[in-house]
Amino acid sequence: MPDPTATAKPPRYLDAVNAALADEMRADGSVIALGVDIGRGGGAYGVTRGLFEEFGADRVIDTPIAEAGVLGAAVGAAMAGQRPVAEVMYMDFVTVCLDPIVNQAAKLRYMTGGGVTVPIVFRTQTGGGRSGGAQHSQSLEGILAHIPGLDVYCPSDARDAYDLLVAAIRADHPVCFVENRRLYGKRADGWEREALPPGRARLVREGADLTIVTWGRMVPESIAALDALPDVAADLIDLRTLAPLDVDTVVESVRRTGRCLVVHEAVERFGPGGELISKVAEGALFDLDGPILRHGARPTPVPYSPGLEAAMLPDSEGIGAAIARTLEG
Amino acid sequence: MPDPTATAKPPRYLDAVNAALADEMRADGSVIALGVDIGRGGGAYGVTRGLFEEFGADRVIDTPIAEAGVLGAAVGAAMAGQRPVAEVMYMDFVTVCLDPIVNQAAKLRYMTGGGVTVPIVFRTQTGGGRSGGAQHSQSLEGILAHIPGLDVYCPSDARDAYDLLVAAIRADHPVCFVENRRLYGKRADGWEREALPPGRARLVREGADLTIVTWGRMVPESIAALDALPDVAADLIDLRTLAPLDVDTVVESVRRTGRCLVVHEAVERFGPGGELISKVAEGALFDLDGPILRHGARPTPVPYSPGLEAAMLPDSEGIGAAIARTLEG
Amino acid sequence: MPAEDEDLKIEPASAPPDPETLRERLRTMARIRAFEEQVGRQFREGNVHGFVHTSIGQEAVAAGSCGVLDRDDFITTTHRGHGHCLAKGADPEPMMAELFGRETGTCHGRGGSMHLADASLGILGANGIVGAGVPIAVGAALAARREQAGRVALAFFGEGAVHCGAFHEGMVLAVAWQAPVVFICENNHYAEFTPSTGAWGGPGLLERASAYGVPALRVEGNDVGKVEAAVRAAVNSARAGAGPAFLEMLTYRMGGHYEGDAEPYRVEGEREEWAERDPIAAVDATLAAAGQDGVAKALLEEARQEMEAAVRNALAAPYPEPEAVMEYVGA
Amino acid sequence: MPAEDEDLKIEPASAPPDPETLRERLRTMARIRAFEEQVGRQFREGNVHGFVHTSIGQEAVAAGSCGVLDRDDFITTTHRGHGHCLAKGADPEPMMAELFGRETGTCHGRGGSMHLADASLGILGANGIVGAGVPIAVGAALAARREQAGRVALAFFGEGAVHCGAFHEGMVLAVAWQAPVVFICENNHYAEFTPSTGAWGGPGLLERASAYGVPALRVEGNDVGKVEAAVRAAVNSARAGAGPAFLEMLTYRMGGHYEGDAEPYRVEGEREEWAERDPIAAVDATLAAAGQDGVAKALLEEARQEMEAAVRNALAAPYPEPEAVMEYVGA
Ligand SMILES: Cc1ncc(C[n+]2csc(CCOP(=O)(O)OP(=O)(O)O)c2C)c(N)n1
Ligand SMILES: Cc1ncc(C[n+]2csc(CCOP(=O)(O)OP(=O)(O)O)c2C)c(N)n1
Ligand SMILES: [Mg+2]
Ligand SMILES: [Mg+2]
Repeated sequence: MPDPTATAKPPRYLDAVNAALADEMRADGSVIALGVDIGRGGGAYGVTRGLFEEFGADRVIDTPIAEAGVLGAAVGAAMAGQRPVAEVMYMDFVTVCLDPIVNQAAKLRYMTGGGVTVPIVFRTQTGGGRSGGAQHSQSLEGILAHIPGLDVYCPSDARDAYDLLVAAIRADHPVCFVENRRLYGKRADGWEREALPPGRARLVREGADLTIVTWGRMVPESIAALDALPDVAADLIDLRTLAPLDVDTVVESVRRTGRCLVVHEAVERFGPGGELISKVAEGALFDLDGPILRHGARPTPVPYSPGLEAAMLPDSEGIGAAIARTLEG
Repeated sequence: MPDPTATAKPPRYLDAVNAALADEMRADGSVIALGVDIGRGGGAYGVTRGLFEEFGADRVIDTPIAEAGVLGAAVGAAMAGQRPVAEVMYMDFVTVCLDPIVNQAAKLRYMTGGGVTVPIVFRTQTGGGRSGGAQHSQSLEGILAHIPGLDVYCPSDARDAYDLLVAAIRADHPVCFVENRRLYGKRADGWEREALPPGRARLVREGADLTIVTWGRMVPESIAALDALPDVAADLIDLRTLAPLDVDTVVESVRRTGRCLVVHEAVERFGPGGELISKVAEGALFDLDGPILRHGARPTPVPYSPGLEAAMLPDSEGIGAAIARTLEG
Repeated sequence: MPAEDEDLKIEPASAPPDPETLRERLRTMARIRAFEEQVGRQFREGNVHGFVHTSIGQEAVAAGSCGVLDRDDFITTTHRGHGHCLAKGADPEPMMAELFGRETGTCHGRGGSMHLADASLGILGANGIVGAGVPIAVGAALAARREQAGRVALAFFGEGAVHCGAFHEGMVLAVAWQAPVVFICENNHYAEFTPSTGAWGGPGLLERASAYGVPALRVEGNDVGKVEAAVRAAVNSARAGAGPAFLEMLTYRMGGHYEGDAEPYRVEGEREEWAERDPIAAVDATLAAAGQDGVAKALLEEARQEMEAAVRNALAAPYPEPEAVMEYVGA
Repeated sequence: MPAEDEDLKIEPASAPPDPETLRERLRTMARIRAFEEQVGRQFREGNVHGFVHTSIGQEAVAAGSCGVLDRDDFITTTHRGHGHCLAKGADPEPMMAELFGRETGTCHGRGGSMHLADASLGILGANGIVGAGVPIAVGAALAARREQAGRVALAFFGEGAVHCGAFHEGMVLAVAWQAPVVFICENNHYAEFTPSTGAWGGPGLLERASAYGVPALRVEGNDVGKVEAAVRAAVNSARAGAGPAFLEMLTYRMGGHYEGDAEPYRVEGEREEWAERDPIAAVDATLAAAGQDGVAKALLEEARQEMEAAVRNALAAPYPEPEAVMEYVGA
């Protein structure tokens, strides 16, 4: 497997995404990338820089602002033998192009009784906390995870960004690949780490007091919360992928610790955390010594003003308080 | 309040929807209805019959197949002083018009710091079990309920269809009003019943063995399941509205019964049931004598073949089995 | 009245199809007609489930368009797609079984009428979402362009679909990519309960399409020869790398929007008028004038027998095992 | 080169604005320029947050268009909407406070640059979703049509937005409803990092718009008099019940897509060329030719002072209370 470890410094999260795209495009001529300004422009955050120069306009395809059309075309191209990686610049914009994801890509294999496969990756990125405002800050992965037929990957660090994107591109089914722009600049801690497949959670820390289940940017945020609570020993589980979901690792951990806190950047109300709580309630209810709680964003559109946004989004401090509630209850 | 009780027979669910629309249009000249074939055609299921004749083309507006445009226009009309009721013919089609719902209507009051109100109703209908296939059968209310700023109403009978639609039209904020086409032909049992406001659940049955929480078509389905289990005494809670959510009624009940089963037609995976389980776990964990479980559709696109669809969707038999699991656990 | 408009760039061959080809197309049309008749009947019998939309009266568009295609060319179609699938080579027996929800169906009973698809024939699917097939065809054409093997994609859609964002974005992309895709807009005069002519104001479909920079042509859609000539010209031009084209096929939906539709909205007298332009009768008359009598009757008879057999076999076929409900989810 | 196209139906008044009006428009443009300059500066200072898009070079479109409107007419705009809001009468002081995220902001700090709105002035919002404002304006126009009080709606959007489904569906509905809405497409030659001219093939914007059945006109967007004349004609016609119109305003984005954009994609020499067509300098020259010297300088000076005061006040204003985060959710 091609591997960006050749570079001196461990790559940043965005370099890892870039490397995964480049490596897979080198390895497989049917991989194409499509999106607004991903080609000559190198992407709104520079994630696709260099791809246009290396692979040309035939494979790194700048598109007009027509996301529903682009994603629909990606579905058609996938059925016709390509492996498209289509970008939705901000996750908030899936609202203009959900049909090709939800009603087409996710369902085609099923609707055709296995007659077609749709090897497609929908790349997008999210990440509140930078005053992006209500339409550029939402974490909507729960919506995608609700749809059977879609995989949803949410890497929390550069190494997983690389490994999971490679896996997504190689998968013969649709994958929603959710990057986090506030992680883009972060360098991998452990680049030498072994690749885990999708559907396998990672136990980031071990500890007997409670289980913390999270993904994406809330992984480093939870680590920071734990660092500030030296007396608390937690199993910290990075789910890495919401679908497939590694229920076993979560349940097994909660059986040991007896308490559980699910943390996510998405809004709590009917959010993705409910799935985890339900699985824990199903699998570990009689092993509980304390509560199973969620900590997510408050039920409001994402506010612009920094102080309000901080009050709305979960952060290490809020996670710390939620940990305390979980331990007290 | 105008009231369709004047008729001899209690009205059917669809008559109740029709009557609520007609009554509110009579009472308030700013109420307008928009949608594909809702006018001259009277709606795909006849729900809007007679409105065009009574209120004219200026208020009952047939539209081209351009749902994103129509819903966006409804948002604009709402800000400009109208009270639009915009129809999305099948809930599956929200995938082509989610932006005006999620990024505009739901957020505008917040984004403007209270500067605008968006009194709008998005009417749609769902209901699997009739071989509608994967793109005409989905229950996607969980997606809408995840979005702060949206109310979500899911009436289970004619009387609530009437009361909740009247409330939705009068509300100064956006409401997603989810009808169920398999209930359209059902007549109200208790038309004389008092109107409950949105956000108030109804205790349909009382019993000490377990709490069943559900909404929409799964209410009669759960009643059927209980009818087939004369030895089981359950609190059966019809939530009526997912947002606002009547957590108190649910938690209070589970504290009494000690067990809980959440039933919905939506797919279980990252579905709306997780919210209920989480709220119960938060509020009644230490009063539990047994499990808190979900029973929803299996994680697949809705299959066409009747036998497969029956295997995928929850029904009274499946609910019965889930009740048994809840009591055994 | 259907009438051919100015040709904007596509140049359909002027010679009518030879009798051999005409006969072949007639056979396709007869098979579509017989299939749809059975679908209606079997729906009323309760053997066909869900929402079913037939294409009686529109057979020439399917037969003429797909007649031009190779097996590995692509099509996408709509909720009203039986005819296109049959014309593209789909076997009516598994198709009927699919509509009956049987394991032997084209999609093993998982899809149904609105989701018929057969990738081995380039049929990338009927679609329950109006407009959705348009960008899918453009994407298949993009793939074809990459391959450089001269494959093309045809997108079938109704005149009601042109108002959708998906149509617009599909057109924009097809032009941007100069993709080998032909847009076949089947103007059957109704979108559900709404007569389409003039319904939403503005110029006609051709003006709309031309404004994207796509050559556009109106075609007498009940004349299979004219359909075929127009599609051939467009397809040849797309194969040659000259990019997309748009064809408006004027035809008529003889049946309801769906099976069971009471059709209170139907414009009076219109159906009778169009019945006189029946696409099957038209070819039959042409062949008769060339000395071949009773061809349609014979082909329809043959087709009806074929479809009866399909029904018999579908009825005898097993349903999918309920336990297999999770098969094919994919992720 | 910007050039006026054939007039398709709208008939702009041929007389240039009187010096009084010109001066007033110049004042608006100077205030927009000064506001945007401050926004850039305050962004670099860290006082303005998030994503900010300025409209330096495009001031004439805002000033000329909104100059025609009454207070209770509607506008919708985009991520690049400061100028339109100011021209429609929004007070720069709360606007600046909004960009600073303060409680005294137009939206109490909840919205930010991309969501500026003031219903009391008919400003139905900037928008972070490209294309989304188009149908919203059509809906406001629909409401206006019902009211019969002669109100109109203006939808501002960039040339990059015309590829969106939302634009298409908005146009279709405006035509179907003959809604009193004027589509103002601000062609500033870039959509993010992509030079727009010829980027996606096909005919130009006017051909696109006309194909919907909407009169369409290309306007020298840096000439405030021409902008105003065209918008007045379109607005009058809409008020009179003659339905929608489309205006392409040729202008140029002098700054980056967003504040902080390094602009590696900028076509060389282009900015310098357009600098010579600066809309403020143009009016200044006209006034100078009419004997009024140094007007722009004076107005800019005045505007800069106004915006400095706005900054000072914004800096002194309180942030919203974090506890109030749940206020205004509405449901
Ligand atoms: C996005 C979407 N909106 C609405 C519908 C409901 N619907 C199904 S068919 C149809 C009419 C389509 O008309 P046309 O495109 O002319 O096709 P025809 O039925 O005439 O073949 C409508 C509105 C749908 N399936 N998808
Ligand atoms: C639906 C959607 N897609 C993509 C974007 C990202 N985006 C923001 S502005 C922009 C370019 C818009 O170009 P144009 O319409 O010409 O407006 P301008 O920025 O030139 O004023 C893009 C692609 C978005 N905000 N919304
Ligand atoms: Mg039609
Ligand atoms: Mg632009």
